[in-house]
Amino acid sequence: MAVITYREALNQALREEMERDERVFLLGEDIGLYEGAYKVTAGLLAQFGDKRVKDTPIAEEVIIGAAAGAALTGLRPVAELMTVNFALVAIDQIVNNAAKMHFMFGGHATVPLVVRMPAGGGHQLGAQHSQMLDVYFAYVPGLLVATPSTPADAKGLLKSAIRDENPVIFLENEALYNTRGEVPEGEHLIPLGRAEVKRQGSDVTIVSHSRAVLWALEAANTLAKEGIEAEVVDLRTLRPLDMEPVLESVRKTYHAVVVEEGWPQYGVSAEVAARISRDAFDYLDAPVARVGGAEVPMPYAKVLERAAMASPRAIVDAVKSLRQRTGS
Amino acid sequence: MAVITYREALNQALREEMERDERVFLLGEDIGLYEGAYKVTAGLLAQFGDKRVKDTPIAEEVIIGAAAGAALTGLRPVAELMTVNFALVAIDQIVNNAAKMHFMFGGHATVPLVVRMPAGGGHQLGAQHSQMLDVYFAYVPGLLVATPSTPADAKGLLKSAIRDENPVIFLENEALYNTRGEVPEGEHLIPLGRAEVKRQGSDVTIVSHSRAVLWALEAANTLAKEGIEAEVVDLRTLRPLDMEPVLESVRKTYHAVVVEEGWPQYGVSAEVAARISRDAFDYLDAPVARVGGAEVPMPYAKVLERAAMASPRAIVDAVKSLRQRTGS
Amino acid sequence: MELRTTLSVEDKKVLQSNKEETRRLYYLMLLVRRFEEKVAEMYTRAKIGGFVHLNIGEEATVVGSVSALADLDYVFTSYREHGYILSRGTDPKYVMAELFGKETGVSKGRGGSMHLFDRERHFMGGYAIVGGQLPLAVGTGLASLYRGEDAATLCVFGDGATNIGAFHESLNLAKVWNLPVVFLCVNNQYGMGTAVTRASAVKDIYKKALAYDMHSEQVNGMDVLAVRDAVAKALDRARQQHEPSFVESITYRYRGHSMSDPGKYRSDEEVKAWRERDPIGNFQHRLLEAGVLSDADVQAVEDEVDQVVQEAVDYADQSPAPDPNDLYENVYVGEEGK
Amino acid sequence: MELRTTLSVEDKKVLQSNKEETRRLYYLMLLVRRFEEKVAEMYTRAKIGGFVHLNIGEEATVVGSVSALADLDYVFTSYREHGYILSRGTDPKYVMAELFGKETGVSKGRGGSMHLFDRERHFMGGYAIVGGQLPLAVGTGLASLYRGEDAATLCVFGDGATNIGAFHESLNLAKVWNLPVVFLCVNNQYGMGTAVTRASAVKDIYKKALAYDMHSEQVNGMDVLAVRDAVAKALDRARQQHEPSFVESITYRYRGHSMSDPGKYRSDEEVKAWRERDPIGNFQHRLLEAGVLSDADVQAVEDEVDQVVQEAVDYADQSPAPDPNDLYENVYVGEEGK
Ligand SMILES: Cc1ncc(C[n+]2csc(CCOP(=O)(O)OP(=O)(O)O)c2C)c(N)n1
Ligand SMILES: Cc1ncc(C[n+]2csc(CCOP(=O)(O)OP(=O)(O)O)c2C)c(N)n1
Ligand SMILES: [Mg+2]
Ligand SMILES: [Mg+2]
Repeated sequence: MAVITYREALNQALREEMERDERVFLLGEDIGLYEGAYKVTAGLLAQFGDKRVKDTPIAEEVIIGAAAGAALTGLRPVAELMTVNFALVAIDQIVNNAAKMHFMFGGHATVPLVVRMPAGGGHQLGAQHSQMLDVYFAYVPGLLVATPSTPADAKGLLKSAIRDENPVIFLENEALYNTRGEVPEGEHLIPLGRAEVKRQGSDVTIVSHSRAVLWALEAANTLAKEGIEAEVVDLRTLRPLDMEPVLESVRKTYHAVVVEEGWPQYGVSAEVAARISRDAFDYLDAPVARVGGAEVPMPYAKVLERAAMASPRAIVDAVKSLRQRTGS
Repeated sequence: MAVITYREALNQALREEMERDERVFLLGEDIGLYEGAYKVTAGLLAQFGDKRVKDTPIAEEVIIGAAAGAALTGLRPVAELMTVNFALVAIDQIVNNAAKMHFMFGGHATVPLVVRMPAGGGHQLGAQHSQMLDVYFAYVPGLLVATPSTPADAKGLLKSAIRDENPVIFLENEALYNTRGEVPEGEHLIPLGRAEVKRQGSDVTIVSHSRAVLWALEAANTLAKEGIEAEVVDLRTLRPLDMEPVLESVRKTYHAVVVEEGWPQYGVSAEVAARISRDAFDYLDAPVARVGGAEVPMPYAKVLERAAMASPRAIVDAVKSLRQRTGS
Repeated sequence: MELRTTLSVEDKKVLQSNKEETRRLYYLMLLVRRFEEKVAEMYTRAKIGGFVHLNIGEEATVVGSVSALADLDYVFTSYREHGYILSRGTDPKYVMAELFGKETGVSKGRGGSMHLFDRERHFMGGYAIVGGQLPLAVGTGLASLYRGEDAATLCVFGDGATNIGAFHESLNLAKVWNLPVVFLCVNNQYGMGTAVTRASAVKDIYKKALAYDMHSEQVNGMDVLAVRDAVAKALDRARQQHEPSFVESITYRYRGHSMSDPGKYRSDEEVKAWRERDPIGNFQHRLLEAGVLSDADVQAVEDEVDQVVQEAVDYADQSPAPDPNDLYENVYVGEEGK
Repeated sequence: MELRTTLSVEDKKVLQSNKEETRRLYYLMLLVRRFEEKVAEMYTRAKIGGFVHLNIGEEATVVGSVSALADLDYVFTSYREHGYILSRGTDPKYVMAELFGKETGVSKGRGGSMHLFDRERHFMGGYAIVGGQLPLAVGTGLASLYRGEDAATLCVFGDGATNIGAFHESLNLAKVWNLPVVFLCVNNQYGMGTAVTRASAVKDIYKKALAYDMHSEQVNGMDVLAVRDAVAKALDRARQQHEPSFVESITYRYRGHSMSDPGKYRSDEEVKAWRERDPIGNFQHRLLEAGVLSDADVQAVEDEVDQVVQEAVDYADQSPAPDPNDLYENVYVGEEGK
């Protein structure tokens, strides 16, 4: 298998799906001539022309709305928002229209739409450009939400998203674009709604998604050196949320830490921790711990930004204090 | 003490604060001549004139943005959005501007802004007009979020919100406007960030906010008839989230049910349940149960809407199955 | 804009040359009027819930615009859309059933008054967030161009909607991409209780299209032929030249904004003055004068309308409510998320 | 718009009559240029992080507009704002310190390049969501009116920002309420890699203000006096007549959109042609010709600028980084939420 970047994997998925299906087209700001703010769409304008790779004005509401409208007629638009932070000016179209139309029109309307965008922080971009906001989408019935952590998942989930009949929010992560991994060539589909164990272990379960999976794996390596074997479960999609692999793991390890890059209060980890606490109640030797970003708007200064972000170190600490509590 | 409605209590708070402080003014759609979609601002245009009660176009983004800009200069705007559903077209101004400016400008900017709006469902208004979305605001550092359940809290929290130096999201509830209760006349302030025990009990703790508190109280009455004494804790503000009274109660009852009107998956109850599960870990005799709306866009038909909404009945059932589990 | 009570020679010719079509316009306007009156009655009797916004007074704009559409054209509207779906040919039975919240409704009772839909007739839905349908309409316009379809999109919205951001983004993009979309602003003078001039920097809303270098015009929204004419031309421009257009139709709603609005923000005289320009009475007068319809014809139309509306109510009444067990149906296409 | 390389008699008079002010404009433009060049260097040396957007090429627009402000006036900008805060009189040291992420920065190192702020000078901040500052500017305009203050608000944004919804809502409301706000569109021909005509239905952006019946004009954004003049008149209109205005300043950014943009979407010839209209070189030429500045004056200004910029770098470099223990400071005013 070829080792390629997360960015290349996404580009491959887009290219393959556009080749496969004439109805697939892309729209977004600077995705064509400029090849994308993060270059995910590089080369696609050249290959497919400006009918299928459409540069738009800076007007996120109509980008999403127009994509949803085109989807209503059976086309398969893939909209790119430059970052998730700009989704806030378009979220009405996502939540009030795209997510609800199938249901509120009695099943007569379908909206096979994909909205791609990078989330996350860590590049000193400050408060308005460093958010996750994943929970805003995960919260909404009618949406599917994918958050791939690896190049292979990025490709496999994006291809599935494009083929899905439902609106899919596809959250990439700026910090992952340059990460590398093995990616199957050609047809490679990962179903939406399947969590995956990314590392096996018997002592503690670390649950996470998107970039935080990498931190979890790094933490697991550190812990292994001290004889603690962590199992790392990657949620991969936040909606539907596939809790079974998580619970199965906790029933084995009796300990769980939920990690997310965003703010944990009312974040993704709240739901996951609540579910573990309820559904593995009789298996937990200690309360479910949570690790996430600091509850502050993201500061610019490097030293503060670092302090505000979750890290492998924080995960290691959380695991250790969990185990201290139970004396294991 | 006078018994007045939730609507009147809010109106009283606005009136008193406008009389007290020249800097307080109101803006929003149809709040003046029309006296508000839900008549909360009735009589205020007549009393204060159109300098201080300002009708706006249908343009939520500039309503919030202009209010935040005026707040930056030290005025104390109270913006009304007709319902929380329309906050989605303005949420960028709330999350990216109002919530972050104090921090990202190094403490040099302050935004003493209140945004009032009703949330909730139950009036057959359909998918686009029946949402809670409370968690969208509760999630954001920099915001304070109030969700009063009684006329007295409505008045006391709104007055505090108007006097606060921070941006406050003030979530009312359409279904509560006509509810009645005792409300202290004149100066009556309830600090933001204090949960309150609304009913004492020893057997189970029911935690909720906004309209769900009324359901919890009703459920408690039903349960009392069967000899189960529920303690009902009203969170009152979602951010800051005051968990201490909740935990204190659980340490006494060993059982907890968290109830919300909105979607529970990734909802407010996720955070609260996760916190109880963690911080009262050694006290829980059973997993924390959650009751909320069905995970669907709100349907119009009465029979479906009723099926989609949480209710006292659902809370009673949840309490009973909790206790069945532990055999108590 | 002046009210034309007598007919020009030309008008007369048009009306007489296509009697069937003329009769149909009259029929549809009366259908909308009577249907809406019945809806108000049913609302009062609690057969219908939620928010209900009527088209009474706006029938010429409603029927005039929709009757200009070709079969493949798409149409989007706001929550004030009963008349539009009726004019599009959807059986009133299924519309009334939707308002009654029945499984037989156009949206299976899930949508209600604000969310009617008819895929077959390319009636792409009523939307309840002001301005929310405009970006969607840009999307069907884009789809038509993408597929090389000979279809235009008609997007209907109110005067109040022209002040919200989505309006601006949509008109701009439609023009930048030269999409076959006709933006129809139903200027009924108010957005809820707010008169146009209290909310909009320009009184003549059609002027807003100047910012997009878009063909734009104002039309007498109380005259069904005038509306049909203007919209038909705009639709042709859309289909043939791939040029979007803007049409402002000047009309009035006789009733409050929704069923709960007593309308205290406007004077009785104002309402009365507009009622004198009634689109149905005026059109009837013209038709009788032109000899297109006889008194007997008029009576026949009224009888037909009354019967259709009554049948709709009966059908809605007798239809089954949705089964609460089906609550989770259609949240997603397929099994996902269940 | 033509480039004026020689001076009219009138211009000459103006320049000579107020030598100090003229020198100050020249000084500020050069300061902006050199400051930005230094920022680019410091960015390459990783002293500065995040996104950095430079004003190089736009100095006439930057200095011309800000120099027209009175002390009490408010100013809002986008993320491309270093030059604006410098022109407003904030000490370059504190600006550079902010870019270095230091505690001594104008936003205590929390904001960075995109979020500069100076309350004392009514510099109300740089904002990084395109169009996000426009609604806020309407708010300070409203506050001035509310208080009866003799202050106007200048709101600066790019050509790309005129396509987003917030633009529309803001201009409309400013006009409906007759607020003292001047909307300054810095048309530097591109929004990232997208040329104006690929994103906007109208090429002449000032025409968008027609939709709000707002006074609007285009000005040569490479000519500091022309910009100052147009903005000054607009500010007067705001303060005296409580009328908002729109000014489109035609200019160019020589560099990429941000430090990471190689600018492949435009030709070298295009860049070269604009560089020949350089606002600083051209102004210098005019000042020398008019005899307002001597060669020695020019040299003195250059020396002063170089020194100020170097001091700013030194100050920033030596300033302390924020203390990680202060991370939670200023999330809220007061104790709340902690
Ligand atoms: C974004 C948004 N803001 C506010 C509302 C509440 N609202 C519903 S209809 C309406 C008035 C709309 O007026 P107009 O566009 O003129 O349409 P009309 O009702 O007159 O047909 C308002 C303010 C809404 N539905 N959506
Ligand atoms: C709402 C939003 N969408 C997209 C972006 C990404 N973005 C940042 S700057 C920019 C271009 C803005 O162009 P313009 O308004 O002309 O200003 P300029 O950068 O040329 O000064 C874009 C697309 C953003 N910051 N905010
Ligand atoms: Mg209207
Ligand atoms: Mg630009």
